[in-house]
This record gives sequence, structure tokens and C-alpha cells, in this order.
Amino acid sequence: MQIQFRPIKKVLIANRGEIALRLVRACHEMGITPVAVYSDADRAALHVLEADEAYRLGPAPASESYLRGDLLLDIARRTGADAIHPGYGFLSENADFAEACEQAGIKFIGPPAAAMRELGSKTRARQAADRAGMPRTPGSTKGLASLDEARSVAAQIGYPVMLKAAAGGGGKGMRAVTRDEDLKSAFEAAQSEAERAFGSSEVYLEKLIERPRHIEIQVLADEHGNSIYLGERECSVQRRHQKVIEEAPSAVVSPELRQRMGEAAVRLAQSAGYTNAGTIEFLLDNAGNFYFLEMNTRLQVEHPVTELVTGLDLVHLQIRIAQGEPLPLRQQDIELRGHAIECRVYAEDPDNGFFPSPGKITRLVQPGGPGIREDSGIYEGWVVPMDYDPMLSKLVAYATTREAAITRMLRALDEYVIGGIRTNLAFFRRILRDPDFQAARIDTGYLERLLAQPAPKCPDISTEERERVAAIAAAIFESQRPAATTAAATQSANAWKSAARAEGLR
Amino acid sequence: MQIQFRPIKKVLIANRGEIALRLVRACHEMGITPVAVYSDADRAALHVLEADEAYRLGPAPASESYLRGDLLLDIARRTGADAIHPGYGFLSENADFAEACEQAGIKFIGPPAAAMRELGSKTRARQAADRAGMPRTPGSTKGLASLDEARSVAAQIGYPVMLKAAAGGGGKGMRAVTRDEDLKSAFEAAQSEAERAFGSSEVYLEKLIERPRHIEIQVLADEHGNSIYLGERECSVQRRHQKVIEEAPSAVVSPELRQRMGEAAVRLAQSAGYTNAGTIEFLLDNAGNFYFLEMNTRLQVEHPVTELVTGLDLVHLQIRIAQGEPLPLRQQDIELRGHAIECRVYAEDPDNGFFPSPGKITRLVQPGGPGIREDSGIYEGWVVPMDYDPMLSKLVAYATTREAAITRMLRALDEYVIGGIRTNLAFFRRILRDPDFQAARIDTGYLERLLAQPAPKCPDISTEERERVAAIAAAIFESQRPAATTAAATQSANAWKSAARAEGLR
Amino acid sequence: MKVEIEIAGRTRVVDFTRGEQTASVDGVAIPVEARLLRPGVLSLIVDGRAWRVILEESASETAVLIGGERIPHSVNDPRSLKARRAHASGADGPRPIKASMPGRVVRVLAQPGDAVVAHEGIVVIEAMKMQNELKSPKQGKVAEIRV
Amino acid sequence: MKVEIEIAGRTRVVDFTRGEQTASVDGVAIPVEARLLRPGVLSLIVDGRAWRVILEESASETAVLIGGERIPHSVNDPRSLKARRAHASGADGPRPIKASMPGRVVRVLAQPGDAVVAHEGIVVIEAMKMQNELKSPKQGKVAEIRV
Repeated sequence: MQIQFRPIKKVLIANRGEIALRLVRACHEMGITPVAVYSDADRAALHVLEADEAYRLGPAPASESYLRGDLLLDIARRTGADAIHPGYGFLSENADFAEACEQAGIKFIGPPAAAMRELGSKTRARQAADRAGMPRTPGSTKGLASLDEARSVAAQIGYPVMLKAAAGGGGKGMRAVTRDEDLKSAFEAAQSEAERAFGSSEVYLEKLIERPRHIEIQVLADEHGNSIYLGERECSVQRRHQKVIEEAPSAVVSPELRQRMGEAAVRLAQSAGYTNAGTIEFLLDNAGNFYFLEMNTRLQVEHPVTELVTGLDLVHLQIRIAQGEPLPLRQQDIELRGHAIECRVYAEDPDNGFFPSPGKITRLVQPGGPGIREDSGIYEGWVVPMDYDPMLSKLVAYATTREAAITRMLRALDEYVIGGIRTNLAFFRRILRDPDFQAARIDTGYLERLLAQPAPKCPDISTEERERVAAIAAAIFESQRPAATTAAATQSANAWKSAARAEGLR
Repeated sequence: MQIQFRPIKKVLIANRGEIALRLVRACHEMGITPVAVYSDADRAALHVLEADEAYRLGPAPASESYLRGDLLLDIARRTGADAIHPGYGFLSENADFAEACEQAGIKFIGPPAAAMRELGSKTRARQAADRAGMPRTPGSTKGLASLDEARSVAAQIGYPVMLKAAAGGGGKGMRAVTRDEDLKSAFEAAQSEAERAFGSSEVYLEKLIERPRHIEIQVLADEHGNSIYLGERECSVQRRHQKVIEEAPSAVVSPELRQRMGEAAVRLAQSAGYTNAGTIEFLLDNAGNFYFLEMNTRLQVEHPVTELVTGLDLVHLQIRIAQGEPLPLRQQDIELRGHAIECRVYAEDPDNGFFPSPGKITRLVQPGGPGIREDSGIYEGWVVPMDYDPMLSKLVAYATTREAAITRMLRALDEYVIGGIRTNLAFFRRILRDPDFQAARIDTGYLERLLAQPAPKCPDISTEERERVAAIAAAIFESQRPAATTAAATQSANAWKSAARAEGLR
Repeated sequence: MKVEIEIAGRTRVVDFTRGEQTASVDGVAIPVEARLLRPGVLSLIVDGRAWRVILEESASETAVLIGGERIPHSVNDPRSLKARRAHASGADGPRPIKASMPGRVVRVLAQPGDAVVAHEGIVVIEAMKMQNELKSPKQGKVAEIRV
Repeated sequence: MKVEIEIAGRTRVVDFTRGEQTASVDGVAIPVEARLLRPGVLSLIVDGRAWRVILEESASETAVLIGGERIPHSVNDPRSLKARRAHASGADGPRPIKASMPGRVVRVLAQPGDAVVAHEGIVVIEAMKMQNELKSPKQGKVAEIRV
């Protein structure tokens, strides 16, 4: 087929937070006009501040704002946007929305609706995997019609098994089953949970892989039939099936394995007529066998680690593909260099059951310097809303080796201060100092095991010394209190002097 | 010779500003204890805040603080530092200080004193260039004994010629001479200026190259006799012989030319027994001939652009070399990928003759996101002292191509706000938008020519629209004035409401 | 001036004199050089060691952040409201639980009068797409629940 | 409220009413949505276009930064000291020159009573290793020099 070049001049960014800002930046870099949208909770967000145009969607709840495809299309038409970038989450994997965009003559920056439907359902994706000759976990490729069918499949592949929702994601509608006796209750529980969560009770059954690593392959496909893979990301460090740390490349993936996984991923994408950026997720067992898990038909949160080791910009490439351009790279042009690690900084309290912690950021000191990239949408004074995902920032460290990337990330974490709300910064320090993580002895169960152990005391500095310093600091802050917010105190040539002034006031 | 591994555990950082902070970071990343020093003007500087130890040197003037080698050695001894990193400027090219360090048993992270002496004097360096069979500008290789000698050399190489101070740098003691009649006055002026600036009146004479590009080669040499080059940097965008923008690679250096220049540079370093990081500067004429200019026996301000295109960390490598480690890389491991551009952000006012502009930074919004690295030592509230070089920050953009790096840098410059003092941020926007810069039609005279032209009006936005928006904003700020500094104003759900409040107060 | 600071259940007496470069902690003198960079950000040099100390104040507690560690403390100062609050929330006596964040109350697990043990769930709150339990800080009896 | 703003020698009347999402400039109404993110940093949406506006206040002038451009202005407000200062420094009448920065005075090029043309050097100041001339802002006569 002959695809002609359709230049994109204005992009509506149908998202919020760090990814919306990252998309605004990419548009500016490409001479494209970025149009931001915002809910009432995001009027003061950076993606609104930095965009060229901005329009209100509605109240804070996503269902009344960022999920309102109709409003988004209205705004796109009104402002004359020729494309919409969905980011991740929200409408990014909604085939109906992608279709509505195409019908409105507005380019959806992502795969065609048909490919999204084909690969969006886990059962249909498993069928596609079979057609593409890609290894997958043993088990059913269709929804289970009955408990009896579940029984027979389980007997056939052997326990332990995993029940999963076909429409699933984020661990919902998932049940691990180790013995036949438990299958009935688990089957029913998974069905009802799936019904509630995704409006579909379809569940299927697959062999449970012991201590698997989560390895995913980034693919790019243009509209001229060219597809390439950009190596893998390892996302084994997870909590409640949510990724916490991602890295590229994986410490255990050899060039040969990378090629086999990459070629399988490309086959799957092509078999489904996939275009633009996508990610194929695999489980890797400790024997080095990989099994297809699912495909994410969008840009991933963790795409920066791939950008750093390949030297490419995935968003720029997404937009160029959407313009009908052929891929500017062939597979042999892709070369991985160095190592990148990403920490997902969340507004949550690890010391208190990872309790969410929205609220005002009263103090912000962000790290910088060599090899540090941060994608975030926060600033000092920003009030983190309670209405959305609690991710504050993606802190990424790049260095020549994995070891150097870890020590660099630790350095950046030590520089980082987010005051006023609780975050998981200290939790990352603990993980990055853990010998198992440093030796890359990780799997999807690693973090739960680490959390089961008591947290080690911080090394180097003695508690006594730290508490002495804390006492001195606390006393000085106390002495400053009356003057603390005045410019005078900030500029005070010497804290003692202003302490004196402060006392004088009493 | 047999060099054994001498692990470095504590490094005294004999510098200030962004480079001191960059060195503190490198130490933290390598598990080394960084010791900061500060003058009275720098007590509140970030390199002090982030270091593990910090000691006062003396009053603000460099001659009483950062140039006091004796104090630095005392502190190093007292705190048990096993090495000193001089950064750039200050004592970094002072052979006597390097010698004093060695005598004190403290490793000077840089070349041996002998090599510094050999290559520090421009005339002796030119002799070394001849021995290394490296092309240089025609002219004398010794100080000119008399005006007559100057006359004969000039006649021999032909006008126009350049008079230069042997101990020179930064354009001081330099005179371009186009006709014999002007030689006498220029010779005397150059001599006295050199005497005043460097305490040596030695001047030499070389052929003036028309419209040269400034191309420099980064070299690394370990103490086992291995030397490599890390490609070139182009620093042709200069003002008053000061670099303003640097990039890597150069748009006009072919792989073949890179190899010839690189190998010549390595030969020179080896002939002088050079170790650690160094830079050989060349002039490149428009016929593609290169001429040795001088060698900088230290880390360069602009080293980050080389780090980004090679994926290496030069400071880490400097420290490893100083520890007696062999280079972890061979020449064939060095590969350039993508393009990096650095802007030197200065506290100066381009609209007012580049008048220096120290003072308090009242507002700071720093850029970030993909491909942006910033090495700086500033923060909101920091008072930029008048006692030192006015460089505030090194803003570096990396992308796959030069074009993409330029648009990315423009994006970052648009995000960047430094309030309270004047900076050259807008000046960089002008340069990066200039067709000649974009086409890499640059030489060391480029910037002066650009400055001779009237500044073009900013594109895209009409003056009328901008002034209307400015008027609205000014009115809103005015309405906020009484409440402006209170937290209430910041948090105000809506500027109107607090405007109302503000009015109510009147 | 003399300030009493309570850290990790221990009271420390910090005494420093204006202009002088030393302070004493529990009677022991130490060389101290302090500089407030901006409100809440303190550069402290104690006997040659450099520290970045950040002040963290919330409705519930005051703390300083040092080298990534969060150190809650209270100031024993009759003038200081914080001190009184800190004492009020000691191990003994009634202890209020406040939701550390806004959210929707999903379930109430305990009733006034119920005896609860430490870390027993009292109320379930949902925010940021997650449900979380507000737990009892100590053993005791639920006095009242306001939702 | 009504505010008169002088920009580039032209006076503009901005009128906005609390709570309403429109403002009028010189009598022309425009949809405006404003939010102050922190002191001096304003997010302004004017008829769908988004602007980041930064307030820049110095002893000598008030300006806003928009899209990298610096736009000095003054507020014609009897209550505003700035307005008076702005008027004082018009093209006519005496115009003071202040060194925009601290530094060492190296040379004084003009004497009181000297006639000078615009941009003529008056005083040479050295700071940050550079010598710089303080130039006359306009043609006229040097009244006095205080160094």
C-alpha cells in the first residue's frame, strides 16, 4: 500500500502529569503546537503551564475529564488539532476511542483500532501468539466456559496454575491455584472480580511460572510494513503487580536471547497489523525459557530507559510514524550502549503500608548532573491531587555499567528532597543497596520477599551522630521560627546572628 | 615501569561552582569522600551543602582563597585526603602546585608537573608539536628576542600575523598585525600586556589563519603508557576569545580527519609523558588543514558534550587513572553517537554590552526532560558573587542529530527562567535560531559578525498579542501585590478570587 | 540560647551563643558553622562534617531530613505549641488518629467503645485508586469516630 | 478592578471583575483564565492560548517575562511608587545612572558639567574579571558623579 506523508502541525495531548509534559516538550522540539487539556484538579499543572493552548475538560474525576473521549474530540476539532496523543493509561488502549478519532479525521498516535482489539484481549492475544509461533505459558487460549473446562485444562497442564481475566490488567481478576480443591472457589472469585473490574467475567487459565522475571520488548512499526525491536527492559521489581523499578538492558538477557525474543515480538506485531510503538511482555523462567504474557498497545511509562540505551526518542518516532514516515532506522542500526535504571517516585508512605500521600509539596530539591534524567510534572508548591495515580516523577540514571548506574541513582536519591508529603525515595535507597538487587538476583516476587525482612539501618553514619546533628539543626530552626518566612532569615549572613535577632524579638 | 593500584578514599575538591558540585557528585558515585573548600563568598554554595566535609579557605578574593595552595595542602593533610582534584581554572594548570601535592604525598588528579611545564608554555608546546610531527601555524617557536627578530619572522611567513604571549590565555597579550608598519607598536603593547597579565613578557609570532574553526581533541592517558582520543569538540562560537557554545561532534570533521587529528594529539601527549585527561586545541582552516594551537592540561569546562556522545564519564576516568588503573578502554572501543551542544549560561546582560550581573537569583525555573543535562551550582535564593567568573550553568542538549539537538536546546531555553539577575539565555535563543549557526557556517569570528547585525524580532508571536497578554498579567500581579508574598496568594484557588481579597484590603 | 529537643524518646539540651562558632549538646562543646540557604534548608558544618538538613513540618509532627533519614522531634519549649502537642501524643493517654490525606471513607471497622490492639484497622479510606486502612497506633479503646 | 499599564510607551487599560472568566483590554473583552502557581509565576490562558508569565521586579524597573521576552512596564496607579519612579525616568529631565552591580570603580571618564551624548562612557567599573563602561542613557549634561 502507498502511504503518503501527512504532516502533523497540532497535537492534542489527552493526558496529564509527567507524560503530558513530556509530550508537550516533544511537540515543541518538533515545531508542533501542543494543546493541553486539564481537569479542575490540574489547572495549576505544569503541562498546562508549558503548553501553547489549554482547555478545561471537566471536574477532577477521570470519568468526567480525561476519560471523556467526546469532549476530547470536540476540543480537537475546535482547535484544529490534526492528531491526538493518548499517552499511557486513560484512553490510550481504548480501541473505540482510536476508532472515533479516525472517523473524525484526527490521527490517533498509536496502533489502528483493529490491532488494539486483536491484542487487547489476553485470550485473543494468546491465539495471535500461537499464529505467530511465539512461545506462551501452557493453558487455555479462550475464556473458560465452565468449572469443568477449568478442571480439565488444569489437570492437563498441571498445578500450580494461574487464573487470569481476559480483559485484565494490574493484577485484578488474578488467582494463583496450587491444588484442585481450591480451583472452584478461585474460579468463581476471579470471575466476579473480573466482572466488577472490567465488565467482563471472561477468565482463562495458564501454567504458573515459578519465580519468573518480567522482561519486555519494545517494538516500533511504521505504516509501510517495517518493524524493529529496540531491545528489552527488565521490570521484575514489582509490588502488587505494579512496576517499581525498570532497567535496560536486563542483566540476564544475552544478545542471542535478545534476538530470539525481539524477532518473536516483531512477528506478533506484524501478524496483527500493528503500527507505532508497542511493548510485548514476557515471563522468563530461570532456565532461560520465555513465555508471552501480553502486549501493551501504547507508549510505556518506562520508555525512558530504552531511550537512554538506544540514544533514540520514542515520542519523536511515534509522531513521525503517525505522519506516515518510514522508520528512519533498520534493525542493524539499533545498538544498546550503557545501562539505565528508572525509579517510579510515588506519593506514598512505605513506612505505613504504602499509604497514598497526596497534598502540597512544601519543599522540593531535585537531583541533577551527569547521567540523571527526570521526567516529572511537579514543582514546589504543587498540590498533588488525590484523584489520580500517585506517581510524582520518573527518576532515571544512566551510566556505562549497571553497577555505575546503581551508584549514580543512589547519589541522585540522596540529593532528592520532597517535603510536605511522604514518598518512596528512602524505599528505593533500600532496594538499590540490597545485595540481591545489586547482583540482579530479582524476579517478580523479589520485592515482596524484601519487604518481609526488617529494614536494615542506614550504613556509614552512626545514629548517635545523626541525632546529635538533628538536635543542633532542630534548635537552630526553632530559634529561626519567628523570622523563618522572612527574606531576611534566608539571606541571614549567619544563622547565629539571625538566631540572635529572633531571640531579641521575644 | 610498574604502577600499582593506589585506591583513593578521600578527595579534596580545590574549586567552586558547578565543577565543584560535579566533582562532589562523582565522588559520591564512586564511594569516595568529597571534601569541599569555600571562600567567605561561597559559604552558601551547593558544593558545600552536598559535600561530606567542608572547610573555610579565606576571604572572597581568589588570591586569598581558591589560589592559596598552601591552605589547600594544610586542609588536605588535616582531613586525610589522599588526592586533590583542581577542576578547571584556579590552580588546575599550576605546575608548582601539582609538584607541591606530589611532595606532600597527595595525588594531584591531573598530569605530572613536568608535562604541565612542557606543554603549559605555548612556545615550548610548539617545539613539542614539532617533535611530535604535528602541524602548527607557521612562525616562531621561541620568544621573540627583539623587534628585528619579529620583523624577520613576519616577513618570512608573511602578513597577516598574530602576536601571542607564551604564557597566554583568554586572549590577553594577543595582537593581530596586518602590515609591517603596525608591528612595532603591537609588539610593545603585547609585551607589556603579557607582562602585566602573566608576569612574563615573552611573546611569539605566528601566521594568522583566516576565519578558522576552533576544533579540540579530548585525550586520556593512563600511567601505563596507554593513550586514546575521544573525538573532537567544536568551540568556534566565541566572544572575546571566550567559548560560548561548544558541540560534539563537529559538523565538518570527517572520520578520516578525526583520526588524523586524534592520532596527532595522542602523539603529542605521549611525547610529553602526559597522563590523565587533556585537550589539544587546533585551528581548522576552510581548506581542511589543521594547526596546533595549544594544549589544556586539565579537565575542560565543555567536557560534558564529549561525555554525552561517547557515553563515558571523564571525571570517573580521571580518578581511576589517578588510582593507577589502566584505561578500561582501547581506541577501537570509542564510538561517537548522536550530537551534543552546550550553552554556557552567564550572569551578564547581552542588551548592555554583556555587563556582568551578579546578585540574588529571585526566581529559578530550570529545564529538564529528555536529552537535557544541566551542570550548575545555583538555586533560587543564591546570591551570585561578584568575585568570580560569571558562569551560572552549563546547559547541555543531546539528541540523535545536530538539528534535533538544536531544537531541543531551544525548547530547554524557552523553559528556563532565571529571575533577579540578567543572563544570556535570550542571546542563545538568537544564536540557535540563526541560519548560519543552524547550517554550521561558523568560525571564531562568527559571533562578532552576528553581534554586528541588529537582533531579529522573535518569530511566531506578534508583538501586539504579547503586549496585550503582558498587560493582563501585569494587572493581575498588581492586584495581587499586597498578598503576593503570603502563602495564601500562592495557594489561591483562582487569581480572581485573591484579586478580590486584595482589593478588599484596600 | 538553650533549647531542649526530644529525639527518639531522649531529651537533648542544645546551647549556642550568638556569633560564636561552637554549640554544646548535652554539655559537650562542638564546632558548628550554620547557614540557612532558604527557609527550611540548612547547611550545617559540625566539626568539619557537612550536612544538608531539611525542616519538615506537618500538622502531626515536626521532623528534620538528614542524609535521606527522617528524624521526628519535638521542642520542649513552653512557648511552643508543638511541644504540648507532642506530649499529648505520648504513649499514654488518648491518641487521636487523623487520616494523613483526604479520601473517601469506604468502611468503618470499629465502633466507639470497641477495645482494639495496636495496628488494628479502624477505618478504610480510598484515595488515588487504592484502599487503605487507618490503623490503631496503640492498644486501647475507641473513644469516638468522626467521619 | 481597573488597572492602567504602560508598556512600550503605550498605556493600556485592563479591566477585570472578580470571579468572571473574562477581562477587557482597552475596552475589548477577552476570555481569560488565570492561576498563580507560586509568587511571581502566573499561568494565564487567554482565549485558549496558554502563557507562562514571570514577574521580574528590580530596584530600577518592573517587567514580565513571556516566551523568553522581557517586557518592562509600569503601573499608572497613584498608590504605586513604581509608577512615579517610572515617570521620573522618562526621556525628558534628569536621568540617574546606577551601576547595575557592585564592583570596583577603575576610571571616571566624565566630569560634572561635561556635555555627553547618548551611550557615551561615564564610569568604568570592574567586576567578575571584566571591565565595563557605565554609559550615558541619553544626550545631556553630567550633573554629578558619586563614587
